[in-house]
Amino acid sequence: MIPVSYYLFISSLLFSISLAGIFLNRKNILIMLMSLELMFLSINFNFIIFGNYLNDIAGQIFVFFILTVIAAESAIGLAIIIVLYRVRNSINVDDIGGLKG
Amino acid sequence: MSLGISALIILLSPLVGALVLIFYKDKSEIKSSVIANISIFISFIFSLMLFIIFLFNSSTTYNYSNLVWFESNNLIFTFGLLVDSLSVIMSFIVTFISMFVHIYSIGYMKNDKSFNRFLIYTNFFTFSMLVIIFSNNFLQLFIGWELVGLSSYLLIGFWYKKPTAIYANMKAFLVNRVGDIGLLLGVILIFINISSLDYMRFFDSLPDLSNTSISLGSLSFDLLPIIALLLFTGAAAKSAQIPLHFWLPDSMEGPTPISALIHAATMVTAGIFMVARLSPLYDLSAYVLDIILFIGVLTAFLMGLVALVQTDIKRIIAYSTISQLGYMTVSLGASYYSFAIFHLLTHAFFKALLFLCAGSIILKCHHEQSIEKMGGLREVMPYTYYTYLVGALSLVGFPMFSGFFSKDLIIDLFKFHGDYLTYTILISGIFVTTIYTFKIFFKVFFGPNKLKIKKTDQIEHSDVIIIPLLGLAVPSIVIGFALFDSALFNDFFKSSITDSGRLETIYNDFVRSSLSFTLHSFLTFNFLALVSGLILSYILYYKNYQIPKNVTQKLESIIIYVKREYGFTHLSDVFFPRIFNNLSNMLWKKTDVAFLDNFIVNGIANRIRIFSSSLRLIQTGYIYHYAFTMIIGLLILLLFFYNF
Amino acid sequence: MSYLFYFLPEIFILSVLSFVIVLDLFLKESKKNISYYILQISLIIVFLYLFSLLFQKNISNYELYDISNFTNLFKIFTVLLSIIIFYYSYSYLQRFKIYKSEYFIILIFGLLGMMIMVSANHLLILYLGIELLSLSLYTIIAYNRTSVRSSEAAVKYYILGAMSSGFLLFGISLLYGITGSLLYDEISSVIESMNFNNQDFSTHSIGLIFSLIFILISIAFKFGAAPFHMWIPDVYEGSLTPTTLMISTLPKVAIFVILIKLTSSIFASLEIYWSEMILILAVISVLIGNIIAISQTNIKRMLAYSTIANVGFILLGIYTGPENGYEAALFYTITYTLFTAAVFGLISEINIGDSSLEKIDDLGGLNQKFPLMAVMILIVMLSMIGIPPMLGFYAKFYVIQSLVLSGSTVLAIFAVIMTVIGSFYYLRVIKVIYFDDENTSISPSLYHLISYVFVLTLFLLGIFPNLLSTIISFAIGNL
Amino acid sequence: MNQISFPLISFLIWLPILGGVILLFVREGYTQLIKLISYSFSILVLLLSFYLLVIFDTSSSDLQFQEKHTWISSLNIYYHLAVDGFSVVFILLTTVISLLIVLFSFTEERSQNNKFISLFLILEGLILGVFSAFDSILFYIFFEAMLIPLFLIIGIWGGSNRVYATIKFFIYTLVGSVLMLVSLIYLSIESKSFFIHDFYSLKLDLETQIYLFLAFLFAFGIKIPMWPVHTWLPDAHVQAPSSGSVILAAVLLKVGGYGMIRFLLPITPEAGIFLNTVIVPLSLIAIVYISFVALAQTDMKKLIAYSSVAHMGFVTLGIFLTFNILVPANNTNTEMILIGLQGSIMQMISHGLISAGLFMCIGIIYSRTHSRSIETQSGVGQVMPIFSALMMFFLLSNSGLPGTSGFVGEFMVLISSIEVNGLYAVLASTSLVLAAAYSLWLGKRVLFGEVSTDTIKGMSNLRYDEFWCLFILMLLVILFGIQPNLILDISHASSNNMISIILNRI
Repeated sequence: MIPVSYYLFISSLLFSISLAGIFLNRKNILIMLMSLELMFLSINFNFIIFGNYLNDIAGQIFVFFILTVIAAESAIGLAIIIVLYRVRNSINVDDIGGLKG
Repeated sequence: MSLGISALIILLSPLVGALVLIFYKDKSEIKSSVIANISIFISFIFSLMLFIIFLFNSSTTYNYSNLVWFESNNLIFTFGLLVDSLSVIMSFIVTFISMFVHIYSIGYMKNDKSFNRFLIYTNFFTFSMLVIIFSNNFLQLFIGWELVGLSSYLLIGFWYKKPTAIYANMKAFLVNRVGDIGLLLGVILIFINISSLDYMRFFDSLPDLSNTSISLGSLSFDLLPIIALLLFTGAAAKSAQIPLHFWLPDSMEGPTPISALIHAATMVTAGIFMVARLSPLYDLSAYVLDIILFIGVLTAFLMGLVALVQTDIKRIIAYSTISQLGYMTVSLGASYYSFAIFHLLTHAFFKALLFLCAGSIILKCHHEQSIEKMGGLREVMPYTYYTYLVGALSLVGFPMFSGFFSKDLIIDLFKFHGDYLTYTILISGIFVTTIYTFKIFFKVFFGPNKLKIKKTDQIEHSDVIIIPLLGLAVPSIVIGFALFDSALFNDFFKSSITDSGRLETIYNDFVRSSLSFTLHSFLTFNFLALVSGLILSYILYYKNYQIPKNVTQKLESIIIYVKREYGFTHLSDVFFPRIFNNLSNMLWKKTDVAFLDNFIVNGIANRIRIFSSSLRLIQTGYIYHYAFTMIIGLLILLLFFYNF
Repeated sequence: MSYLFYFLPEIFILSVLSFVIVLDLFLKESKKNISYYILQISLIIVFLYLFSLLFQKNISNYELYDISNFTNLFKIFTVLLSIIIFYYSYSYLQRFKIYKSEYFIILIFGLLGMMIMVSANHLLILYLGIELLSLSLYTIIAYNRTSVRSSEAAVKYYILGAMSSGFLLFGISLLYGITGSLLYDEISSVIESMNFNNQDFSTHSIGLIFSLIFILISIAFKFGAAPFHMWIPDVYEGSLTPTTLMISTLPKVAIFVILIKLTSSIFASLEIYWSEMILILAVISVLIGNIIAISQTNIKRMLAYSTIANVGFILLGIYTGPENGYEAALFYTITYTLFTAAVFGLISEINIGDSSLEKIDDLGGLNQKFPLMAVMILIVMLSMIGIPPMLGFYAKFYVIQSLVLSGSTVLAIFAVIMTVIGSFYYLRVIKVIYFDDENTSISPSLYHLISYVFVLTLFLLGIFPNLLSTIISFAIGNL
Repeated sequence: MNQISFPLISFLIWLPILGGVILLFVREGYTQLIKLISYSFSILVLLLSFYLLVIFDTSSSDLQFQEKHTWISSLNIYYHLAVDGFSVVFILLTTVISLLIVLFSFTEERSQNNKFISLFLILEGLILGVFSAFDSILFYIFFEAMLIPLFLIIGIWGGSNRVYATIKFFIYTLVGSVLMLVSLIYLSIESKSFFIHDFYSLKLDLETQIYLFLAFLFAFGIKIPMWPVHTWLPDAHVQAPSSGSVILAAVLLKVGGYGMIRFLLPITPEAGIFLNTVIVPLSLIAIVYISFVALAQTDMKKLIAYSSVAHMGFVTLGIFLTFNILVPANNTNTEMILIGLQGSIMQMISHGLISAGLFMCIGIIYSRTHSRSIETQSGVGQVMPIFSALMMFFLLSNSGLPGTSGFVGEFMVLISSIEVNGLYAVLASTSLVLAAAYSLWLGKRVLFGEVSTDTIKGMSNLRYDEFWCLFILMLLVILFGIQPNLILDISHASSNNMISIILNRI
């Protein structure tokens, strides 16, 4: 069977891509949200792999919890973004620099 | 009545007087002067008594000390009294003159709005002078030393509105302080070597000390000469010897009675007194005596010359004082301390007399002090005229006058010892002295009455001014003769000064008796110099013969040079102040403010502030930068620990 | 079912919450503050209950949920603090007419999250607790809908926070993969059994170190240690003052507890690694915090940077290791929290005109007008510098002593020098209050008796620090 | 030995603080009440300290009237108060000066006078704490806490540039003291206790000693202040209100000297010898260099401030020379060194009194003319004769006139310095001239001469309270000048003990 390290490599790759997505992105906040989702997916991937590899159920269970939490989290995130849009009519990342120094 | 008690009374009575003057409500002139004079009079009476006692039995000494200043383990600092022939005669001089000066000041300081303050100062001065005289240890000596300095400071600056006065008194104090450094260091050196400051302990341990040496850095010296030298710097400053003399002429800014009391008769002789007091030390400290002698000769002659070119009556007498002090120093240097004390005695009287005369003249001339402007006062003020004459003759050492006995003794000393260089210099000193003394005499009392001072039908001054003149004129004539055989050569100082042996020899081989000394003196160069000086000044200042022009032209530059005290004036009034000023300003502005404070202290603070305001820029406010920094941090940690 | 009553606090809070949420729907606008009172009272009840738990003997520990006296004490402290916070927030919201019951409901959710995360003995529970806390924080920061800065701060915190929980999860997943368990004790025993040292470069060790780093980073982020501190100034400045008060106090304590729990249980055998990492973070935090704070003009932002510096100090304490470092760090944390609470409370009670206090210079001449208020701020600021006899001094003292004890005297000197530099900006506040000309538009709210009592208590604690220190050592003893 | 039933020293410390706190709550208006409270408390404290002096056993050098209670058990820090010879001397100085300051503070018009005086009372209590704390952390706590009241006093009631001055003062002192804190902690770890006397018996290697020495030197050198780190003093003095300058110069500087005697001498003597060639020159620089700097001043307060630094140079000289008894090479006479040590104490006391007098004098001038310039003002003597006499007296004693206490200390220190090295003595003795120069220059410019400005012509005469403040100080200066034993006896046993401790270290 495929050694676990391959999977790990994939998941770390996803993770890094998501990180890159967060700090390379200069345009829209939503893209950041997406990359966050990607990050969590990579983590889930990890958990599933390990769970399978250790044939232990805890990993899979953990994934469910993560999924639900992420759902809530992104809901809140979107809400915040809406609030932001209300007060400043843009969700452009470059416009969010009022607080600095 | 025990010596100690009476000495204590002599010492404290002026102090009590001063305190009463301070705290007594009624500050009226009458009351104040009564208080002051009584207090001085008491101590005069007692010191006169002591003096007489000692005349008959000079060997008794009384050394008493138990008032503890402070103690540390077994080291104890005490105050005490030492009553012996030396201190007695000094206290006699001081109180005598102080008394007459007090009386004189009643008239002289009349209607001065701080009359009371004046008397407080003079009383305080008398007290502190007596502290020196009666002290039996170095500490007390030093304390009195500083206190007389203080009172002279206060009295020179008595008229504190006069800028010249407050300049002069500061100068005087500082110069004396310079001397005091030497004195203090010497005292401490003595202390750390014998663990005590008592004169007697010191004299006893002198033999042991004579072969100890101290090391300063790498080089090492014999102890005693160093101590002697250090102490002498103190003496030189007080007694206005070159190069520390230049405060004395300026000190004439003070009221004239003060010039008489402090800057002629008493305080300035403290140095002479101290060296005489420490005669055992100076006997043992070889080359120091030569230095002292040298300085003395220099002062005696050069300052006489300066006196010659002065025009201010008080300054002339001041310079003459310095040169007379030079004579005393000379005899100290020749280790004939008793002669110095003897000259001190006579000089005190006639110089005080001269100053008081000057005072009365100045008073008459409405505080005009330049002798060039005066003239023809002979009829106007006969008392002053005669008393001045007495003082002058005594000063120049006219035979049978008291000055003669003391001064010619000192001069003949060198003939006796065959030191002819010094001898000639001193004799030319006499010549000079005579010229300037009679220059005043002729210019002031003869010639046209330039100031148009009327001869009033009543007496020239009130009695309080006349009496001291007469009171001082008498001893100026007689005291030298009176004490010559009976005291000086009668082992009066045997118990207090170590030169009695030498006195014996010089008396037997040279002086023999006062009369023979006098008669013999008419055939000496001293007298010749005196007479020639007299004639010269008669020609110059009475007949006013003009010396040929070209000679004066030639002399002009020299005169200027001499007027400037050979450059000392420049040194003291321009050079040192400037140096100090620049140095201190430089240290303050450059080092302290610019470097230490602004560069280091505030510099660091500012750098931190700048650094902070530049560091805050990393907080850009953009999410992706924040995320980026987080990831950088992550990577750093990962890399840092990956290759563990 | 007997053991249930150890969870009673959490359960109780939860039930009250659900009740209030429902109730709030049926309350009139004017009556809405009733729900605040209900919550406040329930908090007090919880406090008393927890207090009673302290005196329970034979506390059996549960494998999933830790109810030791240590966590218990922590809960007591948090609840107590949240009562104060509630008071301040309520008065503030009332004053500015922006009261909503949700505010408090969310706060309670955060509290619940903290209680759960500190009691967690299982990584999943830990994660859930942390998330509960973070979610409520996101929302509460964004509470002030009309303000640009508040929503901006929320966005920033949201993105970065999610990222950090991603790190946490990644770390946990690695840990899970290597050790095959999620329970603290099991994991630590497994790592123990691996007993590897620096020379060992097996995949395991690398994976472990990676997971350690990831978890540590996410904790550092929540803690606000540089270089993961970027969110702190913005969030502090952006959100309402009571919110800042909450964010700057409670989560810090919770995270601190998590940190020492993890380092003392899971990563106990990896001390060589984590102490190094913590040291790096600590030094950077102290430097950055103290230095940048000097050039701040907004008081909340200034305090944010001072928070970073203090966090650095706490980490320095932890760095010196369990035997005496934890005690020092805990003492420092508690002191820091109390005084931050006090200062933000005081700030929240000062109005400039009809807005809340922002600029430091707006405090000008407070002394002339409200001397008592000025003295309070003076005490707090001096304590933050660490001038005896204030409590802050003993905190710094503890940390420095533990540093010297552990032989790193250089660090101690570094710390004290940084303290001096730090005193610059605290002094500026005092200077403005006492030495500057009066700013006429200052007007504290009327009722600040509580803050007087609060600060006075802190001051007395400084005079008699024995009380606090004994509690601390008791707590550490029960860790 | 010598125990008493009630905690005398605690009373000494906490009474003034209590008084200060009470004053905080008195309304500004009630001047009489304020006067009543402040007088009663400060007089009470003064009497207590006299009582302390009376029952203090000067023959013994060990701690007396000990009070030791557990304070912070987990750190084993104790609330440990006691006194020995050194403490008593400084306690007396503090109480006397504080009373005079309270007296003097009412002569000046100012806002919030009650707070002003309450801060002074609190400060007094804290200073007394410093002088009587024997647990090093307790000492440190008092030492630091002293900053707060003075910081506020200068900052609130100070001159135009007060903020800069006070913050500089605060930071400066903080820098020094935090380093001391670290070394105290180190010592406590070595000796397993914070009791100062336990530090004395520690055997430390030279390197450690040097570090500790430098830390302590920095802390106390800034406080006293020594040469390179003195720059806070002029600013602080110039900006502080008169009473502030008085307490700063008269008492606070002495804390530095006290600390040196307590910590530097017994704990790190070897380091002292090792660094002797550095620290003694520092003191000499302070004496000579700073005297020159003082000559250049145009602001009265600055001048006196610099002269304080110069005088403190004598104190540090006397203390540092004490290390030389450990050098067998130059077989120094311990007795002489002892005199030097005692001398530095004497010097501190006398400087306390004299500088207090001078700053009060300057305050009196300033309160009338609102200027401290030396250049533009002159002729005060004609307007206020009595005042000028007093000020002249203080100036002269500042220049070390025999018969005043100013002379004794310098004399004693010179003894020990000449014992160690003649060169030191020669350099130090220049202060005889320099001190006289700047003191008399000040007198000449300000008191003498013609009246320069109308404000001076209009100066109101000396008030009674002002007069009494100065007069009492003058009496004390003269008294200690004539009978220094009164001071030296108290600290004598302790100094002896200190010497023997140092000798036992090796």
